[in-house]
Amino acid sequence: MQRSFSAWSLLRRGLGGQRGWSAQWRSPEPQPSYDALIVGGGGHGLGAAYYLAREHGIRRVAVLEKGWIGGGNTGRNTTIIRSNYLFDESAALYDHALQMWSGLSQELNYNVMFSPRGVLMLAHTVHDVQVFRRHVFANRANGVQNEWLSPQQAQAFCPVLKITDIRYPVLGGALQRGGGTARHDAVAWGYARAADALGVDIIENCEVTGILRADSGAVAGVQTTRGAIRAPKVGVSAAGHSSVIMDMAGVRVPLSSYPLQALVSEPVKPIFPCVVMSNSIHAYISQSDKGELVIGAGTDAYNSYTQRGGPHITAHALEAICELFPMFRRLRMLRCWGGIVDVTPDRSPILGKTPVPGLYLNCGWGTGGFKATPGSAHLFAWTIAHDAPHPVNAPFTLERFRDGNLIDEAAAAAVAH
Amino acid sequence: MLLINCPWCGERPEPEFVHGGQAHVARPTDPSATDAQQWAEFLYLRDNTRGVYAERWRHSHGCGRFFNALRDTTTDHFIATYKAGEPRPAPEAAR
Amino acid sequence: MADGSLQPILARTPVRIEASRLLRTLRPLRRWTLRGGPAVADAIQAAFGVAAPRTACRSAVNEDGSRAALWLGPDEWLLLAEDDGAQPGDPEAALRQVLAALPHSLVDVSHRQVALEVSGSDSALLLNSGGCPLDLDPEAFPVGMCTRTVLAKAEIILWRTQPGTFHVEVWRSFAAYVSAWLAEATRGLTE
Amino acid sequence: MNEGLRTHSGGRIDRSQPLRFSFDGRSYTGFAGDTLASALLANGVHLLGRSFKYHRPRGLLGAGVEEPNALVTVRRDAARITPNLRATQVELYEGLDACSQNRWPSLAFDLGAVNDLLAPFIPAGFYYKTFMWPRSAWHRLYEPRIRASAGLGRSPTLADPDHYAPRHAHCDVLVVGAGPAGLAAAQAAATAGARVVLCDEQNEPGGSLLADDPRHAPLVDGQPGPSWQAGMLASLAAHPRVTVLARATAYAFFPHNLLGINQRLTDHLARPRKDTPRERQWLVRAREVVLATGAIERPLVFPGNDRPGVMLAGAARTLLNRYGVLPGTRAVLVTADDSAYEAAIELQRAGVFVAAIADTRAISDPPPGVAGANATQLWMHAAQRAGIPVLTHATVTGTTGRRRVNSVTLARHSGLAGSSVTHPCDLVLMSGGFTPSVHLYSQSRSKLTWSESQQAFLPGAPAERVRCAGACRGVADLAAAASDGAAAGAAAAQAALDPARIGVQPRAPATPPPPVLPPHANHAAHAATPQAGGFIGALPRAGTARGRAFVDWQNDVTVKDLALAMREGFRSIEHIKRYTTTGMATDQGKTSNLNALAVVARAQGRAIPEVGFTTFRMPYTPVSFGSFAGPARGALFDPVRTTPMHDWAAAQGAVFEDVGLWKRARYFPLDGEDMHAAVARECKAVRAGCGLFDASTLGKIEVVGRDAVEFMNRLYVNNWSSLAAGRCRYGILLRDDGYVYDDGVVARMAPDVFHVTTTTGGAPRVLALMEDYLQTEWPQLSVWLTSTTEQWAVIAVQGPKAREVLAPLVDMDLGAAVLPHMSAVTGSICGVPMRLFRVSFTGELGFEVNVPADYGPAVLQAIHASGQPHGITAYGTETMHVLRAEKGYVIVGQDTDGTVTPDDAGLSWAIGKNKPDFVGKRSLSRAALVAPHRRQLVGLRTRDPAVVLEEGAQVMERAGARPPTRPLGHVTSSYHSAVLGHPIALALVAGGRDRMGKTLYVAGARGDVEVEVTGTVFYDPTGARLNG
Repeated sequence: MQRSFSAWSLLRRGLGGQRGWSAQWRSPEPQPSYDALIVGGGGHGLGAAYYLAREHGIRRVAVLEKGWIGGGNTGRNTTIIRSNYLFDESAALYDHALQMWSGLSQELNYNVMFSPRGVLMLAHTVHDVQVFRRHVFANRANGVQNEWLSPQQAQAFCPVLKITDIRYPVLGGALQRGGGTARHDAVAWGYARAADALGVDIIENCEVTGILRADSGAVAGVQTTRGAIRAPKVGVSAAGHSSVIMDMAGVRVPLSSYPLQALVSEPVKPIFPCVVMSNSIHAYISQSDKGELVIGAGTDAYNSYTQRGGPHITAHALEAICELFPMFRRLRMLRCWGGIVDVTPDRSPILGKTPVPGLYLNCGWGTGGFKATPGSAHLFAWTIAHDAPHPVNAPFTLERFRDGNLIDEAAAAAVAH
Repeated sequence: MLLINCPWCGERPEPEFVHGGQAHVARPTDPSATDAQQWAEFLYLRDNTRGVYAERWRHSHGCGRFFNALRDTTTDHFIATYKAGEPRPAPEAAR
Repeated sequence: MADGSLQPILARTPVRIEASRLLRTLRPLRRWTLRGGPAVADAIQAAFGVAAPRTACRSAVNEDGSRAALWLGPDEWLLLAEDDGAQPGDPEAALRQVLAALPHSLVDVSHRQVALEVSGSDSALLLNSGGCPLDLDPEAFPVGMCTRTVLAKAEIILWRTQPGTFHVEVWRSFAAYVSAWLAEATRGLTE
Repeated sequence: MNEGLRTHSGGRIDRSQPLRFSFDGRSYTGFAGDTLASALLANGVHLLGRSFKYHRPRGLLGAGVEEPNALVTVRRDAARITPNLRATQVELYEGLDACSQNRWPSLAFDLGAVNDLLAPFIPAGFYYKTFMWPRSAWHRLYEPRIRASAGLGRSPTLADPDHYAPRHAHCDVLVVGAGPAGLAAAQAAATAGARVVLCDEQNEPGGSLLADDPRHAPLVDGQPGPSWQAGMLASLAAHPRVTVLARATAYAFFPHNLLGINQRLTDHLARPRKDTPRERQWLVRAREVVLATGAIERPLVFPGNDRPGVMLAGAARTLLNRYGVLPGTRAVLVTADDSAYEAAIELQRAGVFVAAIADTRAISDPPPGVAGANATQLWMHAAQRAGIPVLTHATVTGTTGRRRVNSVTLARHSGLAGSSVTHPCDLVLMSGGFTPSVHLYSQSRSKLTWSESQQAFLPGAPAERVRCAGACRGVADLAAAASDGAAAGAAAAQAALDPARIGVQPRAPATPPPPVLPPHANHAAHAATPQAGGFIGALPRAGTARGRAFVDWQNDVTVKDLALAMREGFRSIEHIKRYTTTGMATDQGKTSNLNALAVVARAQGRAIPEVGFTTFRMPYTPVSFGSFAGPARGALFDPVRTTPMHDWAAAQGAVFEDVGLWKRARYFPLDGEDMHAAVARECKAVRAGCGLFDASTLGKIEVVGRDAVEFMNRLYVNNWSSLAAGRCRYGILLRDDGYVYDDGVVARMAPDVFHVTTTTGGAPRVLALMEDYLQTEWPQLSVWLTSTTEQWAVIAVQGPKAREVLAPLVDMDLGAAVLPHMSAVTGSICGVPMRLFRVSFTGELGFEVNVPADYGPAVLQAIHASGQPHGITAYGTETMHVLRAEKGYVIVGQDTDGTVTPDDAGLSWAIGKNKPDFVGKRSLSRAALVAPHRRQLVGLRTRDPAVVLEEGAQVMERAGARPPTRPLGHVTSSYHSAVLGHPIALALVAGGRDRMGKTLYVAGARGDVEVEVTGTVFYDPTGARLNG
């Protein structure tokens, strides 16, 4: 029986030297069989296991993680959360997640520190203005919060922002006030603890080495470094390594894995009140609760599994940050790290069934998967439980590439003329 | 910032190059003869190899030539680079 | 057509450059991009006074230094000629004549780019401090070597004409940027 | 200055050069050669900072890069404020102004210290367990308070005026670290003829030699350290191909032997020269790398180990010998390693009373005399001879003192509990041994291996062309490190200069690991074998004793925090690190990581290498953002591309917009005009008389060769075979996915020459796409591509009077009979060679004059002069947009995006019907691309002529729909047409062409706007004006 987290429990256990706490999740040996397996112990996978147990009554579930949970992209991103996407399909998908973020701490009894500080996306050209205003209008029609700010309003919202006398002056911005950030590790741990409490086995240091198939061709389980584990349903939620896992099932997936870098500054007292993104000049910045400026850099041009990128990518990100926020030039980079992001041809995720019965796939979130975590997990659990996609993720099939029903947000922001 | 051995110009830093995706993916000679699946595979499906990967680079800010490379995606070390049109070398031979 | 009112205006408006130590603008040149197989490389000798080099990243210069051919790619050369103010079409007509029988492309790009010169004992240091990532040690980049490369976010053609002298070709709209970078790079160059 | 705290002589400070400085507003004096830390200690200031979480008072722990406590903000002026600097690395200069951080109202009295009292209730990870109710309280109530108490120094708020310089460099051998091993390596490599770069993070080379007492310096190569060092430096200076960089930290090992080095040029100067950059960012590509990065002394983990006055033994030695500072008056040394004895003896010699040495090791009493004693026993002997009692098998059970330690309690290990002794003192020295600095080696992805004998992670198999030398690979003894360095330098030079070698990259698989040198004992100057030294983790009884034993000083992580994390089920060291934040402070765990690892290992009953280590990430030490950004700001952030006629437009008062890298004239306001007024005037002028437009930014590609027409047929949707030389055609380029990629007019100048134009932003990518197909799909085609974008200045002359304006200037007949719409000729204008296209993007009679770029301004002015009688008017992109919209001409990227097919945009007519293939053709028959209800480009007319639609607004089937709704499409272009006298708009609408004349609704900011669906051509639908 897990003990509930609260100020009271902290206080009470504080009097006892904080000795009364038990493990937040168990470390069980894998059982020979389960009702469902999730491959990949990131936020998406742990969350899917939680919702399978919590909403669909499927509790004999194991999450198989080749390293330590939350050690992939969950722990390597800049934690930006927003849902102001252009297309109806993506707006619905990301807004499904955004709605869940606001109550996630209470749902999990784990403070994931969701902080709706507002996400401000800057427009620097007339074309940017057209694209972002189109977003604002489309979001309004979809019931997704997003508003247009003049340059002065943008500066009022983020006072350290420089809007003039820069190479690309700020011509305005799209603001989603309900967007923000959350604490990435807490999301993984919170889902792990809550799923564990419902009976889910979280098995770390367990790498999947093969997919077991029944005579019918359907999935029968997985082969792992800790032995075979059987299950009629297997959900793959392995981000940058999805291609490797799907290759084991003989399913080719249109994914490329790229290095994505992020970095933080040394901590400073509060200076940055919100999240600012500039897609045009590639600046992504917020400030963590600890005081570090959290900055996203771009992906490298080539696919790689090395979890590191080139210095020119980092330099490019910091050029943009220093151009918009020239007072930060004297701050110092404390840590820089790389993740492996899996990118589809239309940069939208694949979330649904595969040609192999019983095998489900959740991948292709590219650089933006963290924001979708609760929604993605919730929909993936639904899809696994019902053997059919939820209406929100129904458009995000593998087949859309064959038929041409791409959901290409980046193409819709095409720059020309 | 990788160091890439252009078959024409020698080792040059990565900013002179543009990555061109997977190598040896030929455009169907008669696209109208392909079915939807085959055409979609040509358009979108690329290997995402964890290990030795054959890829295209273009020395855009150099000699302008496309060429191919074998690179280990787990280390980013190049095993070989070779001119477009040449066959993919055996990894052992390339060493 | 009113011939009487036709007033030839040959004044060229030069590209603005940020002058700095070690950097100067060269006089306007005539330029052609020559494309084609190995045969065109040799064929131009008769018309241009110098054959196009077949060795990668190397240049050839005629005797009085007024004409040069720079290898830029296996089927691409940049031909440079002093603009002597004589018949403007002269070298081009001669080139077209000797190339007529060969598959090729000869495109006048005289105005596409401008030439800067970086010279002085610290010229290589300046380029390496100004966004050029190449090894400019004389062993790695000897006199006569030429190549397209990058200088910060601009593309340039870099050609070492003397141990301490580099001829830099840059597209005209990038010239202000390149020269400003090189001016900035003089700050504390040898500190 | 408190004279009593300085030695009388010695050290590397210049006592003839006193420097005034201030700390927290109080003035002090130090000497040239001091660091801020040494100068403060010399002034008796030991309280230097507050910890991150509990705001505990902290003094100096280290003397260099590893210092976790003494973080300060240095201020030069209102804009030049740098927070979070380590006082141990701030070189003193006249007038230095520093202040402490993370305290309020003052360092001595900090209200934040209340957190220390609450410590029992706010253990590691406490914030995950609370602050959840009510729901919005986290964001509104708790988070702002947590944020306010977190953070260290304050960010500057004014733009940094300093400059930062980049530099690319190459060498045969890069040596990192100029200690004994690095100096020897560089000298050996240089002697072998290699091009060498030697960098060191300190202000002068020497490394560990700088901390030696020159009067008792150990021998290297038979010479005293200082003279050996001088010899090395002289030798390096004599080699012309050696570059020695001081104050230069190699902070990152990037792939393919590229190292990032941050060099600080001015921070140590009182008055930097104005044109000197503050820092220089080196990117050095080395054929071979030698890492001689040394080792960092490890603190011991015992209760109360964080009080000011508790410091590393090596730090005390550095303070004494390098800076001439006595770090205390009464000291106790706690050590697990031989090296610290030297510090105690030296301090004692300098006048510090050393009350005791507590050695954590069980050491048998030294035999009488020297014979047969091991090195440890010799050290004990020396200490005792100096009058210092040595307690072996010792541990520390606690310290006291608030703002400075005033006692330490020593005890025997558990078996002899109770026999504790409390020593009054103001200085506790500690040494847990040394941790080799393998950060860069690990960053290179080279392997680390655990050495049981050395109790350290040492370099294993290399993943790049890199080798290690000296203390960073466990060769700690001075003379041995120097000879190790020399061997590494020579080997690196040999490998770099091997004529058979190609390039920098390692061949795969990686070269085998170099043989590990015998442990340092075999090289030791002392004949005797030292007793195994070093202690990792919490000292015995540290976890149980009263008081907190700190593992990570800056982030306030204690042994109990680590235990809590493990109790809560965190097993992976990465999890424990993240849950407790150990090793995540600005010192990057330099003093804490290994101790944390050992605490975890011991608790889990595993060996240290089984627990593993956390990843080493760049940077080794924090690096300023400015040095990464370098000069890239303003006009150097991205190139500002301007056309040849830019200055003319600027002189005319043009307002410019950014389009890609280009500046384009958007409109030309007259006095008092806003954009709308200017655009209305410009539009009318074009339609009534003549307009002048700079179209130079459009991309231009010369496609030349026998197969040029075949190439164009394969690439563009159009049929080019039917285009005669001297004629133009509107071309459309798709990608193979079937969506519109680019468009532009293409002129066939000769049978084998096409002059292709592209959009402004599309020029580079269209050329790249063309090269891709040409080189890799159709290499057999005899055709070549040359960018001529910048060769030509392009002046569009548009309007009914365009012919009259141009005619006087050109050498040809412009009549419609010889030069009809969509024709192209070569001729001259004002005596300058010209390509003249009769084309129109306005719907009026129009010409585009192409002249060699340098002639553009002169030709433009001639045309402008010639047009004066006809009211010629310069217009910008905004007017161009309106005029073309009136004609229903699309702008790729505005009326189309990457999801629009030619048919969607109403451009199917352009597709060559009988072509077997072209890029994108196959995709046009994909299911989704032929589905009904695709969004098609239509015109929209507002029923209310006063209402101009907003671009991007969504088109609805019905009015008053409440979200969420599914819009039919969106408005792509919308303008007030001054010429037509009503608004016009283009929109992509689902099934739009079947809705002609129907009423739809556009959701606007002020309600829904009723619109009628129309065709896309609003002006001159028959094209009479165009063909005139």
